[in-house]
Amino acid sequence: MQEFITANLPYLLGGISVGGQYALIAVGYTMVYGILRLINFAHGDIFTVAGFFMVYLNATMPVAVSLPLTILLIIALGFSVERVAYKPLRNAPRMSVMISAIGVSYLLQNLMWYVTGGLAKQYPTIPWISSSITIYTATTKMVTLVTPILTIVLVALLVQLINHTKIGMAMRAVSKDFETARLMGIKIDRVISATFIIGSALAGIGSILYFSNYTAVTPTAGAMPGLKAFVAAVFGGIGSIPGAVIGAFIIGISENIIKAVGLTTFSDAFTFALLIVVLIFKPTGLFGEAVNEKV
Amino acid sequence: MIGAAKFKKLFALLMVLTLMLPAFALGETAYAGTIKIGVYEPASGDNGAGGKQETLGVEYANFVAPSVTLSDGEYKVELVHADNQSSTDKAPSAAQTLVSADVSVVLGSYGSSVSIAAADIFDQAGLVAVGLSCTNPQVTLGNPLYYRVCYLDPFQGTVLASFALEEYGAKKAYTLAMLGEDYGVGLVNYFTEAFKAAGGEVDGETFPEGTSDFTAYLTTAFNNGAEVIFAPTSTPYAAQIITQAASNGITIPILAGDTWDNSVIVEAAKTTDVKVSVSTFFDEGDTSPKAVEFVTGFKAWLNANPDKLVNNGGNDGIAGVTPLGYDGYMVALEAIKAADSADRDDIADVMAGITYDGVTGAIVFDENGDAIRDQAFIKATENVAGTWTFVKVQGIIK
Amino acid sequence: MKALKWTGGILLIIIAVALLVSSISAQSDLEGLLKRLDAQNVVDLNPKMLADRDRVLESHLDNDRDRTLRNLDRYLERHGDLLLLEGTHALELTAFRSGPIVSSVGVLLMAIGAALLATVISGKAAVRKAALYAVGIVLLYVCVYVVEQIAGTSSMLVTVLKKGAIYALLAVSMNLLNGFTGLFSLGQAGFMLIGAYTYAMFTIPVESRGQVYQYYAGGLIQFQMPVILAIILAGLVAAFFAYLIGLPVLRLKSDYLAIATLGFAEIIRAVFQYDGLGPITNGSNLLRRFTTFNSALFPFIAVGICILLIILLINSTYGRAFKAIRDDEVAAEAMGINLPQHKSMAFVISCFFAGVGGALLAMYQTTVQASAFKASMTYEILLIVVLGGMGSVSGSVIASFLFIAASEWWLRFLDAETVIGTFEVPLLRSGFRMVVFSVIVMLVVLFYQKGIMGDRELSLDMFKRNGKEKRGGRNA
Amino acid sequence: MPDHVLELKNLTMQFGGVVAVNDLSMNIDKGEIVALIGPNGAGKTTAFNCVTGVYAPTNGQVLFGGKVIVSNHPSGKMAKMYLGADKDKFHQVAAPSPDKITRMGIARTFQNIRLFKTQTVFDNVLIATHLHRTSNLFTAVLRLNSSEEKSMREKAMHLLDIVGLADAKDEKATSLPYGKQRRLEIARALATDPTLLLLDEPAAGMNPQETDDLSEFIVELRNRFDLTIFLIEHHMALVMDISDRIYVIDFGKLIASGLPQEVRDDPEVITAYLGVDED
Repeated sequence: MQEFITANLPYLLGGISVGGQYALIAVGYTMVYGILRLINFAHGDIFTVAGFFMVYLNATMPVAVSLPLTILLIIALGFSVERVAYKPLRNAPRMSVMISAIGVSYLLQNLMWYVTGGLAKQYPTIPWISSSITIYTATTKMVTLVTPILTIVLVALLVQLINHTKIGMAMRAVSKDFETARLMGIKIDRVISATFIIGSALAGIGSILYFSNYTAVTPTAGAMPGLKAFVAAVFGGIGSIPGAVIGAFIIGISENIIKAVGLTTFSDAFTFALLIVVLIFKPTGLFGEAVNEKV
Repeated sequence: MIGAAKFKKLFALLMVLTLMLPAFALGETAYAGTIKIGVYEPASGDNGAGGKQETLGVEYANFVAPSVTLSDGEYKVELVHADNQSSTDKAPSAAQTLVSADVSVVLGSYGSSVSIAAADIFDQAGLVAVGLSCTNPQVTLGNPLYYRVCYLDPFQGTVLASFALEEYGAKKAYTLAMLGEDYGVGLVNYFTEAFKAAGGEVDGETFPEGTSDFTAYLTTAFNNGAEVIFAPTSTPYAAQIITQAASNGITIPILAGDTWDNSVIVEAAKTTDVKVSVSTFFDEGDTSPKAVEFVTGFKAWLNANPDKLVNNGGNDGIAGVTPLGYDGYMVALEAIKAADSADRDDIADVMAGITYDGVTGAIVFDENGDAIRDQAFIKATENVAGTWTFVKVQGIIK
Repeated sequence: MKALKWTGGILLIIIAVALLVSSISAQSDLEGLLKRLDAQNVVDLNPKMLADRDRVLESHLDNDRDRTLRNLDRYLERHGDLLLLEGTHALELTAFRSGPIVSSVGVLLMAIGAALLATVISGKAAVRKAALYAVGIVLLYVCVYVVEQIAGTSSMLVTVLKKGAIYALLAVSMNLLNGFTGLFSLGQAGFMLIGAYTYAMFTIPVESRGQVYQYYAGGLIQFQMPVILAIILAGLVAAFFAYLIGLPVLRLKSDYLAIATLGFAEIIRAVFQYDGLGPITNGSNLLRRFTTFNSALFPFIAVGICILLIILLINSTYGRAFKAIRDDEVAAEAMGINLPQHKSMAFVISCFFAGVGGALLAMYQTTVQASAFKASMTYEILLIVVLGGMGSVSGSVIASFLFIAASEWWLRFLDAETVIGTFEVPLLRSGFRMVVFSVIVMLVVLFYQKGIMGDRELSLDMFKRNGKEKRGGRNA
Repeated sequence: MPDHVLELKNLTMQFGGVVAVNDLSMNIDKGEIVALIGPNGAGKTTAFNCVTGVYAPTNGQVLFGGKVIVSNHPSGKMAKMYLGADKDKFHQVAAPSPDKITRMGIARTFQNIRLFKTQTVFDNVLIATHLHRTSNLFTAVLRLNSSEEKSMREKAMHLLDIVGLADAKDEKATSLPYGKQRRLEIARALATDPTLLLLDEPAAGMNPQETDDLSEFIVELRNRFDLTIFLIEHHMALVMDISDRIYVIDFGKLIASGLPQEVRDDPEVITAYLGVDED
């Protein structure tokens, strides 16, 4: 038994840590979808841009300055993406808003290509998080432990905000019924901006954790984690924050188990297969509330 | 307010038009004419980084030799770029761009699959193409007009297997390649063949595209007791593998092919105790006069052009593919001189007989159009200073 | 008036036949023509001239018209002074060069003549309209053929036309699903991959299978299928997979359906790249050496037939059922439309044409590799559908030509560093093209929300109706 | 005595803890116009939806022409929460989807109009003829069914004539005034050749004049197409004028039934509608 643990501990740790990082991104997807019914394709790229901000800022500033500045810049980016690309399309057909999201994702990726030249950049080592420690027999980085804890704390804070603050109530109202909320005098644009700000901030934190674990930052580094996080959000029931977090952990851990078992060629394919199976039995995801048409 | 909507539409159209304003090139006219050479390389997509470094080699060669003298006067040599976005569905139109820009010869591409994808289009146009760093045999196999100045996967795979056996005396190896990338899968195939032939044991995995978490693979390698890891992947994955090997305390030596000969790998391996050794076409430490002249000249040129520096990843480390770009350009000039014309069919006739003593060694083409190469430079990362150190010149142990 | 039409029709047909006969004869006897040019057969003394002449005849034999013309020009330019190029010979040379154009004009006249006769015989409005459309279609194909002859089959314009046509079919087939039936699917790339691989796997000649399947000892499949059969098989296999995945997935609501189909496409890609299936799919390696087309007419005709079928479907009773499902599923079901059956039908048909489109794309690319069929390819097609206008076939067709031309041809100059005089244009270096392209996409989506055509169709009666439509408000 | 055209046996529909329709039993005979009335939220539309298969009822049966078409009994979680009566009276379970019920000959209109908004008036009705097509996919696409297509179009034009919308044939369905949209929905329902027509508040939002025209129109339809009509309506004038019999429900329970004048004076109905006067 002891030998089994030493062999598989790294997989489990890796799974939990990547699960946490997916969770921080997935929450962004779920919140934006809950409010706007929009799959924010650009969210994965905002995650990558956060990585590059950190690389470029840290080259000239100490970590204590570059870290918060990266979060601020990412929030500004998330906010402006919403104002430029989604606000004008407030009452456009849903498909056009989707294309606008894909357009922003294209734009961010190609801008990163153009500015960085495409070569992988080494993510700066953040003093405390990236130092390595050994748990039992597996050596890994501090970030593997920090991620799950930080994720749960942040999500708990967010759930408190959603349930017990004015802006939180406004968000819940808007996600339930967009038009009526607007009629009730809720300033829609402010609520939506707040959603993007929170979503981007969490994605920024997620990217710091993610890139200190996987330190090569390339323009398309955020594409796959973004997609996995979205799958996690849908898997957990899109629109429900706890669902997104739990979905993310399940996907993170199952992905690593697949790699341990040795079927790695299909680890990504397995994630999608898992999603399709769940959707067959629970068409709106694990925790999503079944929305039935009012006839 | 109708006015605003109208204004918004006008403003949008104006913006679109200015961005598409065609730039007109007015070159000077000191020459008898211009000969165009096509540069068919990825500038985006997975191999974009490597493609840009290879293009730098060609651009530096064009800087060193901007013209060629034929019997009827001196011709200016102009480069025409086409970005194949390192994907086979974008390759045809990029290749077509060069064919219809009536270039005389095409250089490229970094990445075997896009080169193979363009082979038929160049062949149909009677246009000679010179592969610079694409090592998959199928680039030249059955494509009469496709030549190549670097060695092939079968050679590189076997050389690395020989190195693993000689240098580390390894009995068990673990291989890692990206699912869907024929370069990596091909190299692993030849490495496994050679390694097993010498009595070694090999197992390995193919990871899906976009993977960043390699801890699972490295742990499997460690659990299987592998004495060497062979991971011929593209640059971004290389950096992930090295840093995660370091953070998980795995010190199994890592071997890879030419795609790892890049400043990103040295930077990733810096301050870690991960042993990385790479087979490549060229080594900065090579003391032959041609090599030294190239290294000093290229670094000076690179530092003089800031956006060239960005394309090289922000430092003046020379990637293995850059000198190949240089030699490829020079071979093209030799062919134009030998054919004494810029006409594609004439160049095609003389191409087979071209020889050139390049920075990466003597280039002579065999009947298949591949340069006859019987040795590869092996270099390893020096993790304290963060540079490459020359290890040895490795041939195939018979 | 009738008599005039009769004579006009017959006259046109006679002229057409004459043109056809003359151009075909002019094209056939190249060797004789070259001999007549070189009466004193100077060629025997001059080996270089002989080599050039043989090159002309050799490319003429394997009827590669582009290369024949190129070799002929070189031959004349090099040895013009030794040949008799005046008088009738000059005329014959131009006849040879313009042969195809003359014959295509002949075909056009034939079509107009036949249309005229048809309208005279039956006189019904429907027949007149059909005749008008028929002539319009023949005109389109003749134009494509003439453009190809003039610009050369391997010019950028013709290349973009070929890929544009194929993407038009892919966009229309995706529009059939997203635009007409309201089923939001992102699985297009997966079914294109199935189509492309099925076609490629079955049309590689047996003798080159050893070379293509180099790691798998020539692979399992050891026979070659004719082209048309392979394309249809490509569609059928894609349709079969669509039926299978449709069963569990079509019940899902829009966004869940999107992510489920996206997931399915990723699964297909992983399966086709898997080494275990190497003997069949060649694993991660390229499939090549399968039969391809070189003239642009082939994809245009194939795509034309498919889009015609889709238009016929959309305007049939089943098409109306699909539109009902798009507008209001509950009401459609209340009107007796069996939702699962019709949704599955729409999904299977759309994926059949995606498979056919995938096969045509394989022929255009001359090589096929699974790693190219990523989600970004589906987004590209979705972009075309939305830019063209959801629920507008002509919108998708127009948008796909514009999209391919813009992204792969017109904007290429943005990548090359260009120096105007001594002033180096600042921003232009590799990668800038894609940045500009994404900005253009954003602008078009932001300011033309309903796409170029909205949900209107480009048709002859549209111009008649335009007056009326102005009164009724542009987009109701 | 021939079977009833439509019969509801102990029909109950429970959403979570709320019982929308509670043990409703009623029947309609051939050629009758029967109205189901009751205050807002009494469960009228829910009953309609159980008959037309939109919901599977929690308990009870629906018979059409004597044959059981919908039947269910509380099961799983609902078994425990079930508040209604006759819990295990029905064992058979049949929950056909709405299109199968329409195919049997029961057509319906909707309380809040559900027209196909991007389609023209003519196409809205034409779509409903799709149900009785004989052509399969290939014959339809290759236009080998031109005779069937012609008869479908004629039928649609004929129905538009009857509802008086022939001139608005090419207008967009949603651009019609409210009353006309109601008539279009009825024409669309008729295009499925029903024997039983369910009208869900056809007179909602109409002025008195339009309501009078509508009541004549419904009777005329019943006679011309030999229909049986099951009507939900609030306009008492209309209900009293054309209904043969009336059922009244309140909070999902049947509180009165019978001829129009009997129901009008029934004290229970008055209190249900007007509430008890505080004396």
